[in-house]
Amino acid sequence: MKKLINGVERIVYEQLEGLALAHPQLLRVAFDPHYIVRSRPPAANKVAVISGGGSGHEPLHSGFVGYGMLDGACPGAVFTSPTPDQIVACVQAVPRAAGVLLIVKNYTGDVLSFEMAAELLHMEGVTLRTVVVDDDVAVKDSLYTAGRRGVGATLMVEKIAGGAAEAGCGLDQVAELARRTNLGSRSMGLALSSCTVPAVGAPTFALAADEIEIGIGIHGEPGQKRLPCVTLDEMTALLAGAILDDGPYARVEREWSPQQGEWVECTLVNPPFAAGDRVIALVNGMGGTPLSELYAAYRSLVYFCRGRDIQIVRNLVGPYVTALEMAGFSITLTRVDDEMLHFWDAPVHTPALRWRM
Amino acid sequence: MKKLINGVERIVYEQLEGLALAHPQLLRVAFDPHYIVRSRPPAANKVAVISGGGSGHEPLHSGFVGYGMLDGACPGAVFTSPTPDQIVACVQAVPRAAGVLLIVKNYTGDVLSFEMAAELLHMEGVTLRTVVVDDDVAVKDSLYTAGRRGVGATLMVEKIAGGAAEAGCGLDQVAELARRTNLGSRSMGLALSSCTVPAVGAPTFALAADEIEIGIGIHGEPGQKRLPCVTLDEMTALLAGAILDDGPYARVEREWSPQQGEWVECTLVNPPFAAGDRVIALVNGMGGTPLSELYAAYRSLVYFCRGRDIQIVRNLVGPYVTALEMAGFSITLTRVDDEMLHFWDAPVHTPALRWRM
Amino acid sequence: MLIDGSFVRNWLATAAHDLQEAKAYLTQLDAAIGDADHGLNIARGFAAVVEKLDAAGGELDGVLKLTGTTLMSTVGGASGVLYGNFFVRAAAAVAGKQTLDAAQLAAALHIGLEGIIQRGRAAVGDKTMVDSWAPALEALDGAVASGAGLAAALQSAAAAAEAGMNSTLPLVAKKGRASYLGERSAGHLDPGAVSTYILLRALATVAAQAGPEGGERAASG
Amino acid sequence: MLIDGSFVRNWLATAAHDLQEAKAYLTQLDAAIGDADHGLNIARGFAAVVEKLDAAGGELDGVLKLTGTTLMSTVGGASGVLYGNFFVRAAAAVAGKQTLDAAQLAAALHIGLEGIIQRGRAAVGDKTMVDSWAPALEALDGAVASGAGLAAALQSAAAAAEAGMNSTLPLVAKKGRASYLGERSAGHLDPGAVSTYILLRALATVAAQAGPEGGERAASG
Ligand SMILES: Nc1ncnc2c1ncn2[C@@H]1O[C@H](COP(=O)(O)OP(=O)(O)O)[C@@H](O)[C@H]1O
Ligand SMILES: Nc1ncnc2c1ncn2[C@@H]1O[C@H](COP(=O)(O)OP(=O)(O)O)[C@@H](O)[C@H]1O
Ligand SMILES: [Mg+2]
Ligand SMILES: [Mg+2]
Ligand SMILES: [Mg+2]
Ligand SMILES: [Mg+2]
Repeated sequence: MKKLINGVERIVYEQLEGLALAHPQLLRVAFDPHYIVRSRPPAANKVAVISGGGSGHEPLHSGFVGYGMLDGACPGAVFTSPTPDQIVACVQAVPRAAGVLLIVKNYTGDVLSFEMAAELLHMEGVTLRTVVVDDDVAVKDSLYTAGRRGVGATLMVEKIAGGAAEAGCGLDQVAELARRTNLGSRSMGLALSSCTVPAVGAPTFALAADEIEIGIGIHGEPGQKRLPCVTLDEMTALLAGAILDDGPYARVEREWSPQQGEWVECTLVNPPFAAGDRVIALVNGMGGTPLSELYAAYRSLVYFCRGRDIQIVRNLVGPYVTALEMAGFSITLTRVDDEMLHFWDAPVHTPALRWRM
Repeated sequence: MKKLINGVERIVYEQLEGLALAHPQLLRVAFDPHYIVRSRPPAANKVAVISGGGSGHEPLHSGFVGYGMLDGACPGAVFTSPTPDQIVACVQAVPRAAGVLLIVKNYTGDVLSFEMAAELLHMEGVTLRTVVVDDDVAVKDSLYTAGRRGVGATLMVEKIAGGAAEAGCGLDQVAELARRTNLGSRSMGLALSSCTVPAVGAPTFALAADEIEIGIGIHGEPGQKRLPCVTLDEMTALLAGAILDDGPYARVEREWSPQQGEWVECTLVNPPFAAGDRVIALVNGMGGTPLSELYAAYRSLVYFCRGRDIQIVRNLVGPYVTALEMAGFSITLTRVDDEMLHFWDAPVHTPALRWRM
Repeated sequence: MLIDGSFVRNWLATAAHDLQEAKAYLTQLDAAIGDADHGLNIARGFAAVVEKLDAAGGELDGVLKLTGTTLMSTVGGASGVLYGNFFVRAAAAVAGKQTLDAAQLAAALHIGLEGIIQRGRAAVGDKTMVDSWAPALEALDGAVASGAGLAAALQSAAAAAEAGMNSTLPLVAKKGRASYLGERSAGHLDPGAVSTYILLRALATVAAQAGPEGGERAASG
Repeated sequence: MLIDGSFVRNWLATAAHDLQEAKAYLTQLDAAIGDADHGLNIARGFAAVVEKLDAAGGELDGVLKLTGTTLMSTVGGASGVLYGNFFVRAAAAVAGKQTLDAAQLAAALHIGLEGIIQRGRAAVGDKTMVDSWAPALEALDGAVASGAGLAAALQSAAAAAEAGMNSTLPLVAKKGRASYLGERSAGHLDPGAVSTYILLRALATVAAQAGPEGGERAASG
């Protein structure tokens, strides 16, 4: 295994230290437990938006801490959910009088850790809400699985919720926008190569020289199926087709109710995409794929969406939600309305996303 | 070979089309000959800043077209210099009354093409200047070689010259700033893996599972030497050490003299770095290395520079000057003064670099 | 024989050692149907437990609670919260007690397992650690009821855990990361079921080493 | 035998064919000491030349000029400008002429080579295409001076180009991309020297096929 590392044990620590050294104006990093918060604390009456997850997906989440997006992020070990105490410490390090939104990617470990943390924070008098992101259509049902994974849509949820919080919206509105963004989003990805978890030292799965893996997650998990390598247009049709052809997706989600001080179950449904929908499109690199190829993928996606009368009103092309050095890409489409678009366009200044400031 | 492509012949075309589709507010692409220019033409009395080179280094140069940076870029075939007619057509597509600066990376093909284009443009009455970027300390002398290659410093030169041009500086001042930036810059890179030129279909060089290649260029050229894989801190010491320990570098450069209407030879010298220098640091990914590892490399660089009393006043961490999907990184340090820093900080809005707007 | 704080310390030290030894194996199992971190997570967490316990004093409930909170803050992933919960709940169940007999131990382990199920909402057959825990505690209950000594009772629990672990091989996962694979998850052991077996095997080993048994009735009758 | 526009067309078609055949080989040579594109560049450029010439009419100088500008705009890389320059200069040197004899051809090729040297500033021994061109034109001059027929003269030029090409094997490159390698460039043929040899070999082939020779003096004397 060749990587730019000093030793397997120090990886996350040193990467976080580098991030903090590179962006002192934006963020600071606390260690043991690890978390990242803005270096210029926002107004005391701003809703705090916090997320977190395993490391190895950078710039997600640490690269999205800053004005107009996250107030804090909790990085776990590589591909491993953060622990509840990290989340508690992170929330305690930001202004939280106006309430806290926890954005959780739907993985059992992440959900369990954030649920645990939410209960602990509630006991300490913190008003909070939770939103679970679950946009990966490669996972077909939620009755027989842990439910769809949270992947590319996490970026959209963090940006739109973060923009709303920065604009002074209250906790309920910020949470509602986050949920709406998730319910408007679907993603799917494929890999040309696996990735190597540093502590393991060997690729998680093996692909032949002419094979691609369809429906991968962001942890080197094997995907839905393996196919011989096809053209980019065919790859795009596979991914975007699965997204646009996906029927209504219903599942029961646990959300924290600050009123009741406990978990409530609610049935949430992603309506399918329909002709005429306006979307934000993310063509996301998995970490080892060069930008030039992602732009070619964006071209394919534009033609595909035109054929379905889906209108791409904003786009983002680059490696944003990655799986170490995996080669491949994913597509995320998020149906937007004017309000969501307004907060998407709102100024943002983080290490990885910056506009209008 | 697995890549996100539809066919070897269409690669550059489709990637450029994707770029244009993703950024219609920023740029437009012309084909046959291929070039990229801003979609909102700048003021007629602004100096035009034009660059170009082989494709496969994205976001360089196409991703730097936009406000505050390039007016136009000329992409060649993958790893192949653009042709003179492309450069001529690109310059003819931008306002050029205030003169044109051509920024040329020092490769024989690029230099020959830009020289040819400069002569043709001069015959058509265009006032122009040329600056050759040659910052790669892995190439030791210029007496016995084609001279140092242009690599990471190209970004700095394009940003600082572009900022100056946007601010209304005249051609001579813009050219002088570009030259000063180049003379303050040094770079060196290493690879963990080779890259695969699409039309070739196989990696350009082969590295064993525990080998790294030191002193690579950005075209999959073999480097200076091959070493067993070492720790990141040792890699950084190799690269940054070579940069900081490099003595004065003198060479004879041909620059176009608009006054004389011909080429003049001038001896240019990079003074060595010295304790107390203020620098912009670029930790650049070669295309296949994830961002998280680059931040760890930045951490190493910060400690190394502290030990040498070199003050990093600005930094950029990410894949900016790439070699397809090569894994590895390079370091560029650019000594800056207040004027250079002013134009570095100036607002920029391009696909790949954006700040303060 | 009664279980006290030092017995539990022995158990956890043995478990930490065995899990460290099984680290690569567990990670390899997790690579097949998960994300290749279970061995790393668990080994890291139990190593931290041993370190923390060495530094801290504490009786039975204190040891169990510190184990739970340490696992919760060092393992990460699904298994971290679940194992952490297990020990925190078990600690609460034995609060104030200095020692436990076999029946009391079984009761505490049941309360721990309830914590796992309440958080993770997995049932037997979902291809999770519950597939090792549930039959193991059932066997433990049976052995205790039939008057087996502690060592023998824990031996049958470990044997049942092993069988439960092996039962996950053909199953299609319905919980956790492995569930994403659908049918492709069949044919692999569940890594958490394996680590649970190792944990219970360590418990039986420590009991067997602890020497002269009380209640030989079942063995002799 | 005299050289006219259709002779040159034959030459370029043959060269395009041969370079297409050598594409992978040339690229492989360039991979060793350059950037793995020479075969692709040259094959692409000469294919474009053939296409352009097929579409356009034109006499000797027109054919050469169109060849030069087409190479310049389609090859890319160092060799594109250099080969392009070669043909543009040679075209200028024969402007207005309908045919060339061997001495006139040699003179035009010399002017082309001057274009290469003026732009690229390489000398013999720098491990570039000049190492094939220079001895080839020297041999051509010698053959013409000694009264050889066109085919024989071009045959000696091609042989000298081949020797020149082979002479690049041990050299350390001083120009172009290969120079970055320093000592490591030794032991490899220069790709541009090889493509120049192929170009000159095609010229000799076409002359040999063109049939009955004028000036057999050298051959018979
Ligand atoms: N809902 C659940 N209930 C019980 N056990 C679970 C559940 N989800 C996962 N597990 C267990 O956790 C194990 C995986 O742990 P680990 O690899 O450490 O976490 P992660 O899946 O987050 O990477 C699985 O093998 C399974 O036994
Ligand atoms: N300065 C020079 N003078 C003459 N020939 C040169 C010079 N530089 C390079 N060449 C020739 O060009 C060849 C490389 O061409 P090519 O691979 O197409 O371009 P690039 O090096 O730009 O990729 C070399 O093998 C060499 O023969
Ligand atoms: Mg995990
Ligand atoms: Mg080239
Ligand atoms: Mg796991
Ligand atoms: Mg080349």
